[in-house]
Amino acid sequence: MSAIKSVDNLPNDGEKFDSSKVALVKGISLILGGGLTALFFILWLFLPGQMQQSMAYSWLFAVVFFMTLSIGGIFWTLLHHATNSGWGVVVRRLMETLGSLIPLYFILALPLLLPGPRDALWEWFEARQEMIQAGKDHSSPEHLEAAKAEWGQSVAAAEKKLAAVKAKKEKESATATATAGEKYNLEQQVIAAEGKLEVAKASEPTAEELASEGQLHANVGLYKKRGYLNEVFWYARYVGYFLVLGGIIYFLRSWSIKQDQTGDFRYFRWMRRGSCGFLPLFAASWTFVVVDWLMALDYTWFSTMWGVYLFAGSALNSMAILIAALTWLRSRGFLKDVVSMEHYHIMGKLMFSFVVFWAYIAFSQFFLIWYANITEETKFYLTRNTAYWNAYAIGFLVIGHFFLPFAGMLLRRVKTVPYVLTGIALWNLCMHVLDIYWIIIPERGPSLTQGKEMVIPGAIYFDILAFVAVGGLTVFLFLSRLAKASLYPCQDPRLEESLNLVN
Amino acid sequence: MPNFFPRWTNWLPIKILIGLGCMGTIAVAVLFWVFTPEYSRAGYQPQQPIPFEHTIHAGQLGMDCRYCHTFVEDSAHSNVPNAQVCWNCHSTGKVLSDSPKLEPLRQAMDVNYEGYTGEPIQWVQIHQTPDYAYFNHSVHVNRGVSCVECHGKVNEMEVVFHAKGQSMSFCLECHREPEKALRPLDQVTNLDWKPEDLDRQAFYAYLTGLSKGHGAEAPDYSEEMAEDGPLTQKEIGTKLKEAWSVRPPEDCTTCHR
Amino acid sequence: MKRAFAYVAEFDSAAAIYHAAEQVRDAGYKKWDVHTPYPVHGMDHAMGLGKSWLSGVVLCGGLTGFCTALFLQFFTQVDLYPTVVQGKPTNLNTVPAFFPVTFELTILFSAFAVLFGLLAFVMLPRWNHPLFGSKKFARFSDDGFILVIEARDAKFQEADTKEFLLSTGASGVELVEEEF
Amino acid sequence: MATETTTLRGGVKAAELEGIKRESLVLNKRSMQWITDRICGIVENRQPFIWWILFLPSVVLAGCLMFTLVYLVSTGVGVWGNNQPVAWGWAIVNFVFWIGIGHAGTLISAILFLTRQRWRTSVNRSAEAMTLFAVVCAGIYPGFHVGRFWMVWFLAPIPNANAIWQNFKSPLLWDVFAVSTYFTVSVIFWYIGLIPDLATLRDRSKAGLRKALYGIFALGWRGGNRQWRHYEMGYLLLAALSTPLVLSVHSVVSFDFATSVVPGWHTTIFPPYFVAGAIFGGFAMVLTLMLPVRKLYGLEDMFTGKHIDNMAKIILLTGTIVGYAYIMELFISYYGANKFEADAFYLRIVNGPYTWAYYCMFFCNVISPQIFWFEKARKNLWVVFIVANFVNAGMWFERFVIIPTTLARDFLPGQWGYYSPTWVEILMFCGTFGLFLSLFLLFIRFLPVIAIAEVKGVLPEADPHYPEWTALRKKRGLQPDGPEVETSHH
Repeated sequence: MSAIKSVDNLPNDGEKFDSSKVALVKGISLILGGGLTALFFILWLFLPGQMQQSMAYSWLFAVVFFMTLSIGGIFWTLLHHATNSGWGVVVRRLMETLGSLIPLYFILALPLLLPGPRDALWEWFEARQEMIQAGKDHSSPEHLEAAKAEWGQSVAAAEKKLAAVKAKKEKESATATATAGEKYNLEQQVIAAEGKLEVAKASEPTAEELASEGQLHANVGLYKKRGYLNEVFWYARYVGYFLVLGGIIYFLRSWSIKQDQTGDFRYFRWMRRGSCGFLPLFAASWTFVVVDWLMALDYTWFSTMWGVYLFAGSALNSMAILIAALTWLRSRGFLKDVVSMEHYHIMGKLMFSFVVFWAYIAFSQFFLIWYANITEETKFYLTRNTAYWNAYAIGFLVIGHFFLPFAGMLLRRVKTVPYVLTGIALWNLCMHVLDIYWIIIPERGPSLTQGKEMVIPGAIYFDILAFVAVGGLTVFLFLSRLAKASLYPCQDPRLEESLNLVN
Repeated sequence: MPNFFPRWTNWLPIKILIGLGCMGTIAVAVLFWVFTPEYSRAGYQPQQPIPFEHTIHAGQLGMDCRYCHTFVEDSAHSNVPNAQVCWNCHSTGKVLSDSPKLEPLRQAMDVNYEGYTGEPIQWVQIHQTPDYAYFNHSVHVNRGVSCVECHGKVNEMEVVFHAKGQSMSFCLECHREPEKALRPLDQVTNLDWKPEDLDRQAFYAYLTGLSKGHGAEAPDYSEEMAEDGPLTQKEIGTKLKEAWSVRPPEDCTTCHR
Repeated sequence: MKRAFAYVAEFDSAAAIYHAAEQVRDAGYKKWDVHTPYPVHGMDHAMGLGKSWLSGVVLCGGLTGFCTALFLQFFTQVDLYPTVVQGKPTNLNTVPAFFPVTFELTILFSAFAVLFGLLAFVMLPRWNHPLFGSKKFARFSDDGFILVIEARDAKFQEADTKEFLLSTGASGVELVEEEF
Repeated sequence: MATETTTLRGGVKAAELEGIKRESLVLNKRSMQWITDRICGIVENRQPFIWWILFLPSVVLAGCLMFTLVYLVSTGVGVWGNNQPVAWGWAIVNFVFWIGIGHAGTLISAILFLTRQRWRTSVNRSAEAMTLFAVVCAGIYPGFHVGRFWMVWFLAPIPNANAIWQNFKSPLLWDVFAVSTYFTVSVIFWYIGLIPDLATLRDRSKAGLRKALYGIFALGWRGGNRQWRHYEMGYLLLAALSTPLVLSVHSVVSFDFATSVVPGWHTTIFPPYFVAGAIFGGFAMVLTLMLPVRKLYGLEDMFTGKHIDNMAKIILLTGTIVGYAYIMELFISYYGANKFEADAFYLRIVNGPYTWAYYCMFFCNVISPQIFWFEKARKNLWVVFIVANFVNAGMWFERFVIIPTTLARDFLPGQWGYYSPTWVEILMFCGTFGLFLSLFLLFIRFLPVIAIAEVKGVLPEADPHYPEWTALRKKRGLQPDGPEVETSHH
């Protein structure tokens, strides 16, 4: 154990990120990102219909994958402040920067909002149009007229019945032998008939009622959730997510940078208090992002665990990318003085714990659905059991995403050797790519071919193209943003604590 | 300042460990025995109102089981004979009619006897199937399961006792491997039967006859007939199982209905 | 009969005993120990001790539990008495249903491995020990920081070792004897 | 150097660090000796009068539990009110309630240990003890719920004369394994933690039975670093094992419900939601027990406002997570468009026989902890105590809502019913509280209620680098003992 490290030995304005040292990477990522994005959309314009539709899935996959990393960045920043942690101050700027990429993905997702790709991805838009059409058909003037006629008949029948009962009452209660009980019974019959008439009169069919009836019959599931799954609300939610998630990280990052410049601890308190309040907003937004974008790929399927599942993967892999980024930056000579092996150790432990947490959530979700075996739930896993997806899931998700990294990270030593830990982190990232791929892509074949094919041949090349394009933009923007401020929060009151971290 | 605990206490953990090990072994052995079928009811030998000797009746005299237990082939329940069956031989003036051991019989049957009550003899039931288990005697007896499989060699018992622990595993073992118990139907009540006593030619002729009875084409047993050496239970059982299509069910509802 | 067992040296603080331990380590003593009311952070390093291999024992325990559970479940549910219940198959495909028990037994066996492994590693229970005869030593469970160098150590010499201990900053040194 | 870096680092005034500096875990600069004396004193001195006032009724209640159990076994389980359609009544509600409380202790001490939350030291011992006692209370219920208690050994995988084996595909059997494993591991965890403290009690006892007993259970602990290093590794491993174990146990309990196809029970979020609920209810129970203990035995310097503040925040967090789960359940019952699921929740929240219970639950578990957003509420012990008890009640209601609400309105309207407990169930539930409290009071009486060795380890001077930190602080003109920065806290 060496002597304690004092902040007095660090430069007052922190460590600047000198972009020129990484100019090559930055240039390549810009060219790859910008060029391939352009190429992707040009191809999109010129390719035939089904391939165009399948490219929407490619783009969604790429955007969502990188978005999860950014979401994890926001989460770790929030958690760091909310738990009043000290250990992670030296890497917090990386988390903030990663989180601050979130607007990029909302912008990149904009093309998916266009009706073409939108309807290819989320069938409920088309199904909803059909449902509304069915409602319109059902409430056409002829239908309305017929319904009114029917209604008129039922009212007439009720009136007739009432008259008959009344007549009977008059006749029978007048006889001398009528007992009190019989009279009472007749009275009750009259009251019942009057009630029925009233009900019949009140149920005059209107065009709106007929329309909803038609919609209900056309698609009962979608009709029941029309309050949530409708175009207006869907677009409004998109804006809402963007504002909430973008806003959270905007505030946290700008306060953090202001603290660097002024050294005012007021920002520290703001970040702490703000994070506590932001956490519920964050959780709610991310939950519904994945409900809207991923769960609704099949609008009949549902799982309460879905938000937690996607969150677990995001937090895990954002920690993985932080470890990888840290090692890379250190190999270029940055952050050498502040980050120690203890930080690697703790980040390794967090990554390890989230490997376990992800497995726990993924297994529980699979397990409960597998065990209960209810049709509308099992379809998610049935789709992903067909073709080669079964071997894919067992090989990559069960073994690759859990067992291997779990066994690999059990030893303490592994977590304190940066290059080994980075290797595992990169492995985890690859598995996360495959996880997101597994969530989105198996829907593509059945959706676009009405269940005839599991896989669209050739579409995988566009998946890779989209992935590289979004990845390039991500790396470029990450490096650009990193250069905007010190590489670590140099005026944080917890900096000294973080420097002297001991596990 | 002396030590509070004396030096010998340092050996105590080892000693305790060894002691616990021995006790554990004994406990496991006892428990294992308790949980085995041998323990359950086997050996139960109540005193009967009349000291009826199966050794004499079924052994020396060679009476068939079905002389007394008449329903066994036809009914789910195998009956204990009523006093009339005993009376067939032991009525006044017949076999041992004066024996004091037969007093309960006279009380039940002999109208001239001073102690006559007409009440049936209170035999004590030895083999008892619990209420929650369904057992059908006839289906077993008619498919070549001998009495001896469950009741033991009753013909050698002076006083009948519970010979085998009839636990669930006891039933299951046989249901899983019925070929270990099956024998030709005419030998079901022959408690001394041995597979090697059976003539090879006669057995296969019997099998051929069985198959014919079912209207299907009889399998060709010429190869087996040509073989040498005595028959074994395994061979007899397997062939009978095939011939009768014996497929004992193993699911819970077989017995727990 | 009595003979020298060890020197018991008392220190005032965690910092003091930490530095003393470094010196004893560097002086080349082998049979010595530092007795403190709580585990002092970094003391393993100061004493030159390596990592505890208890984790290896526990890994073995866990693997035993894992295999036991899988054997128990497969043997009874697939081999011995395959019953179709809950609409689940009676073959390898039913394995997700076995995970909970497998997990529990893995943990259970690991925990037993911790308990018994730990007792074996620290050589407890041992109720009688020469050090319990020392009044100075008894303070280790309250607020005493005690450094003990045993007479069995090859470098142990009554006069020199006492002097050495005093030079490391001990506030008091006592010779403890044992009966034999 | 300090003066050169101007106001930012060197010349920070203590006042500016308000809300930023790490608060001390032991107040008033208490020495190690004081800590030993104060904690051991509880065991060594006569108990205060109020201890007896609490203990005697608790024992009487525990006796009631024995009575109801004897009555139950001798008469039959028909003395309970559960029947078709509500076959799982209070027995299972209370089982899940107690097991939930029982989860907290080990979880608290294991997770907080793994995350190096050093404030755990004042809480963990009593939380673990509480865990064991709660699991004992919980274990009673399923044992007797099987109907024929003397056949309960059928749950264990022992070869027997029936040649049948346990159904390893059944959640109820997983429960057996999970709960028994949990109890065993918790006992080991608790006992290993106790060893150094038992040694302290041993060394303080003069002679006689007391010394003999503490001595025997202390196993001859000598506190040598050659022992500590294995001890620390063992403790770490146990914490690492306990954490997923606790998660699994309450997940398995949730599987009892969630693997079924019963509307309102089959929900994929159940496992993490149950676990969060267990932490939630457990912290509440720890606070309920420890706030009076702290006051009664003068432990305020070790069990400080900071501890209570932290625990209140965790209650707020987990309560909100539980709220998230409630709302997700509701959302999916709407979004899933499944008629039965929707009806189950309609019956829960709009118009059903137990709607009142749902609102009790929602208020106690989700609304009431929200007051902990305010620091004032977290500092006011009465508020904390009251909210903790709301949470205790709320967690009971949660289980009640899950079980009878769903069962009373089955798929078949013809067999709908209403369940209410009989006096036997009520008395038995009260009895488990008696048993729980008696055991806890005996624990206070005979064992150190706070982990002595661990509290010593979080004192500033316990760090071998303490002099260096003091020097650095002096250089900055700060008070030498105000740990505004610490070495190993994260």
